[in-house]
Amino acid sequence: MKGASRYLPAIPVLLAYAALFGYGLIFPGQWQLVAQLAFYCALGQAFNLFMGMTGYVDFGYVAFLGIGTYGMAISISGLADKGLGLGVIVIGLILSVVFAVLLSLAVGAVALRLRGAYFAIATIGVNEGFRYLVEGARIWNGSEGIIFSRQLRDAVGQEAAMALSTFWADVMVFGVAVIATVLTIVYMRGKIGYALAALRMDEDAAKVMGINVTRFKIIAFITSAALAGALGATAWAVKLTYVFPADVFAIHYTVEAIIIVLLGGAGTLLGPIVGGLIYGVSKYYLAVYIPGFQLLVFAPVIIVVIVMFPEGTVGMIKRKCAGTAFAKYIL
Amino acid sequence: MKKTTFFALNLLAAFFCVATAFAADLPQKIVIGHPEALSGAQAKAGEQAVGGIKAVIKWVNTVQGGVKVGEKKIPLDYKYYDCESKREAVTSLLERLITVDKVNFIMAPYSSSLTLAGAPVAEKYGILYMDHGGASDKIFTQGFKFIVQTIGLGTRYHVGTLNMLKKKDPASKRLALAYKDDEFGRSVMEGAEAHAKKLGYDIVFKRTYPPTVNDLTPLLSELKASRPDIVLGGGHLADGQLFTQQMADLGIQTKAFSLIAAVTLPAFQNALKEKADGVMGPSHWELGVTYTKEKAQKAGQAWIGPSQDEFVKLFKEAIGKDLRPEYHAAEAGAAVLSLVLGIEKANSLDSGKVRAALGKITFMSFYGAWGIDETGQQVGHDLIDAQWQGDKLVIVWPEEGATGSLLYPKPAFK
Amino acid sequence: MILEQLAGNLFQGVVLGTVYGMATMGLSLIFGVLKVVNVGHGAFIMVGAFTSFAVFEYLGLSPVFAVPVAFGIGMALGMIFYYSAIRRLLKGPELASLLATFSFGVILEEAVKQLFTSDFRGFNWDLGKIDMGFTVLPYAKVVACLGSIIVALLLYLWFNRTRAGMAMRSVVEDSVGARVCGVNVDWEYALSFSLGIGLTVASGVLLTMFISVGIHPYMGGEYTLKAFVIAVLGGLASPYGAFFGGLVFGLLENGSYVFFAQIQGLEPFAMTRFFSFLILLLILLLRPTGLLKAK
Amino acid sequence: MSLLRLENVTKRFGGLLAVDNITAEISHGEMMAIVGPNGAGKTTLFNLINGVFFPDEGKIWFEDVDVTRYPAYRRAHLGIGRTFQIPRPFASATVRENIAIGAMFGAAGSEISVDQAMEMADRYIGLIGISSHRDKPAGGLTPIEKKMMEIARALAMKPRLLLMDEAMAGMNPKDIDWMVDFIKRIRGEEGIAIVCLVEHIMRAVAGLAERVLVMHQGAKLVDEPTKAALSDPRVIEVYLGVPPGEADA
Repeated sequence: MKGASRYLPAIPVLLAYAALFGYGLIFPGQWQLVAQLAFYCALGQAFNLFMGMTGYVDFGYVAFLGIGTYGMAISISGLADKGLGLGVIVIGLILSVVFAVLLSLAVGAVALRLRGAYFAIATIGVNEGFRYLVEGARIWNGSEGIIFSRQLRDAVGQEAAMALSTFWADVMVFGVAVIATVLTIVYMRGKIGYALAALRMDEDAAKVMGINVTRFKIIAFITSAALAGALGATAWAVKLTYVFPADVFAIHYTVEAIIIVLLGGAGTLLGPIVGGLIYGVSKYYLAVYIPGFQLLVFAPVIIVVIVMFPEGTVGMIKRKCAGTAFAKYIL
Repeated sequence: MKKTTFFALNLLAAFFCVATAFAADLPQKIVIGHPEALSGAQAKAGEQAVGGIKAVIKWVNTVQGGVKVGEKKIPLDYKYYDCESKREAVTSLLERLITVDKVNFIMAPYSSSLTLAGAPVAEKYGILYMDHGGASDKIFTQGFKFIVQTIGLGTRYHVGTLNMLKKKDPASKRLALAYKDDEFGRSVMEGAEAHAKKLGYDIVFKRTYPPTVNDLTPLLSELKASRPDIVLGGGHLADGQLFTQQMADLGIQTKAFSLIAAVTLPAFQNALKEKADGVMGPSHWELGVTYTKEKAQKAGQAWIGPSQDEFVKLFKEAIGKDLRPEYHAAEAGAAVLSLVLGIEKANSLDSGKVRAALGKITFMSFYGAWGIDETGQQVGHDLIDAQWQGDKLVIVWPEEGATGSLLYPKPAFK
Repeated sequence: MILEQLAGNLFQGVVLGTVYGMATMGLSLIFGVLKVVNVGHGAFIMVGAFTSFAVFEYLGLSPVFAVPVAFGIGMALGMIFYYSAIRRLLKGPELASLLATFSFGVILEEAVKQLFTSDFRGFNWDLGKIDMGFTVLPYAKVVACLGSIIVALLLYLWFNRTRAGMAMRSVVEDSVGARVCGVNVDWEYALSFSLGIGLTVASGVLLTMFISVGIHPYMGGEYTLKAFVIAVLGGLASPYGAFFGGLVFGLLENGSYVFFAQIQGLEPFAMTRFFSFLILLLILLLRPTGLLKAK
Repeated sequence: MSLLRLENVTKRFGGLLAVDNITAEISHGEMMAIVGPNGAGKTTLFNLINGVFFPDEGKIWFEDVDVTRYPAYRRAHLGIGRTFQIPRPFASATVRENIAIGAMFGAAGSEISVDQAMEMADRYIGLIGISSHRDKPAGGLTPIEKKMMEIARALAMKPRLLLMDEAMAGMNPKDIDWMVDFIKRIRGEEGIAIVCLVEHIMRAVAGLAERVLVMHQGAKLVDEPTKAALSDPRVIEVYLGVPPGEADA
């Protein structure tokens, strides 16, 4: 595993994204499905970067998407009449990431001192608390949220706004997914990857080995949060052009992220995209063929999967491929 | 050069229009697509809406023999998926309906949030997007071209109620407002507050409560202390029931008490029994409203659709349960009826043409009057006010639609 | 005026708090013994609420009779879920058990939706009420409150006076030691999981005595979140701590309302929620062992 | 200048006095044994030295730097390495990765790249003689192999003070002899000061250590050159009069 060869596992993942992207372009009318899948994959990829590598379950993860959504919403609704054109999107993205990072610093300072279930519950607390602060103190219009289709149109024009919401937002989601993938493998193959692996397995021993666990945890936490912020800004703000706190701080998105990562294989590079595709596609066709019953079918399946294949799909493939030529492409 | 290409393009465009126009007259059926919420938070309303739509479609196909386009009567067809009350699902299912299932028109999912989620995609494909459950006024300030609303505006829910109470008892001026803290609840509160000020009420209490509330005691104790004559509020279903029960628990007696959404549903009275007595609520439609062909003719309105009893019968068949249709069902059904008239007036299946036609028509059905302004917002439909008297839901306002007189002051909680 | 409101709220807070406490004991018991956080907690409360509704509506019996029924249903569900999945996940990462319990919750919600539709149910169990000047208290709430206290006491006795209870405590203290002393740890896990679920479902019934309306398949989520806060107040791993935590929570939520109501431009109700989660974080930071135990 | 200096170090757990006012010094390259019956507070003392716990009272100096409040990882950077009584390998990582982690984050960590760390790992794997297990997950090793792996991992940290907790417990005489001269060799080559924790003063230790600190109920009983310590009556008393010669495990 020397030099460039250690980055080979990124190839299958990036190819998969390319294939998904191409499929969306070639087959008319499949784009929104592709967009939804890309969202799930990106969500998993970003979530896995922290949760998969450290083993810490951030149940309040959705808060970072939420605040990212607000970042973009504020930029578009606030700067629409400044004649910045597409500039509002750029500013929005920056704002989203900054918001997410700031929030993650605050959360990290508090929650990362805790472990296991205490960490999970603390992060839930952060998400819910933040949401009620927004509603209770009437921040950003409180529960009325911000609806900004109009402002987006004013800012960039009718056609561009349409294209942004129905195509370019999704392209940006792909972008987030790819960045997340690259960062993941760079981390995994770098010192930080070994540090995180060590603290995941035995945090106290890791400290004794000279690993500044807090520092590495924070780095992974912030990276993951920043990606979430960008994801919120694109998949929720630019695409849907409105934001209500009750929607963007909804805990079921965290749960979806967990499901995706677990289906694919926590702490693996390939896992989130595999999990995201399995999850998205099956949800979609269940909704199409048995509307109203899909959850009743889906939930038991999840349980079966986590009982039968605790290491996830990719974990399994990894074991199967160990020692074969493919091994060096799977991580 | 420029001019010629422009001209050529126009020709081309024109040609395609003609072509599509011809093509559009041919299909064997007109398909209405619907990414409705059948599980998750909005499941109840979604179930009702699907039932209402199926019922009306059945009526159109059997009684009217389809929708008249040109010389041909084309039957309606209905294709729906479950978006799980999730925004991501709305966009992808919506596009599937348009591109894979090639539906002609779309019904929006229930709730303002989900309706907004689908709007950009509907606009992109330029397909008519019938809003049956998105009451937010803001939807119509965004400049969407293809949204047509059937449910009324949030801001108008309690306007009629206040007019009625003002007429009944001008002396009682102490008004308390307590609504659910979400986009819809707040828009109702704004409307009520503005109108109350106009009528000279003094607002002695104004609060909201979180959507997922399970104990209102603190808020209600504060409300009690403000000694209101009238309490207006509410938001959705569970909180409405809770509101009423805890009003009773704390023995808060008022002359009038009206909640949005929850009250007019049968579940409300089933849950609260005698505690529901005298509680009232505004609604777009209730079982027992007396909108008939005759009334329509008197009012000089076009009439379409099943009578109320026919609708109830068709609804129960469609849904396969002995479930009573509620206003969610009626709204969705009425939306389909408006679509039928729109198509027939436009004499085309082209969304743009139908949208234009809908802007010109007004009509009456079992659901009541229907008419939209240029933004697509519903302005023709008036809300009614209904009050529980014993185990009967009596419509007390507007007077011309009333089935009984207002029980005032409201009987005390036992 | 304000003091009267405060008094009223605090009083109501205590009454509600006992029920909240009771509704959280199951969560804490399960975490204490198995170190599993039951993310589906609220769904089990929902099952209890529907049990209560069914017993009252269809059998015409007082909800009081629903308590044992609900407890039985809960025990059964607990056993099924434990042996079908939880048991196999104890070794794995907590992620797995978190997701499993969540999925159980979803299964219950969807199943109940198929049985009772997604309509909002409720019943009217009126026993009259006492007016104590600064607030009014319906007898139904008194029953709910007493019921919670009784259940809590029974659990206490079971833990401290019966062999089975002591065996389970020994597992909480130190599962290896217990195994050495010939305690069948696996069975103790199964028992405490189903006991925890039983308590939770039963608490759903008590909650319907407190608030007998707004019963629907998706009502649980809010209770799950509240339960987390309460459990942490009580130290997460201790059922009695949870009961105590419930009282504190009731007081905090109702008490802080009056305070926030004095501040212009705030929505006091939402702020009480914010406040309770703020407390959650402070406790986790400063006293992760909960308010009762020393650090 | 001494390498490590403990000044009146005390640690309580609730009522229990685990380490009772201990003062001691270790100089560069020295070889010391800390001896005491189970529960004498040996491991707690180790945890205080490498920063798993902080003392309630007293000070800890490492090369005249006051490290009393330094977290474990910073002490590791200064050059304190450690093995555990019950080995704690990073179970699902390979032996090679385990040792590489030591190299990456230990005293020399800051200037070592991942590739270099891997090379170092291979060197120590060779030294300790577990090359055949190089790419196995460490969790799968036998207890003895785990101990070996931990020593390699600790050495890869390039420590100047190596704390070995019961390094030879449960080994057969042959392994013990190998271990003893391995330790001697390492110490010679790398000039590391080594502190061994042992329950009984085995012949091996007697041959290895230059100085013995005997702990009893958290307190320092004796701190003398090995010979003197072994003949000290108080020590013999602690071991219920068992003559040290026959006290082999």
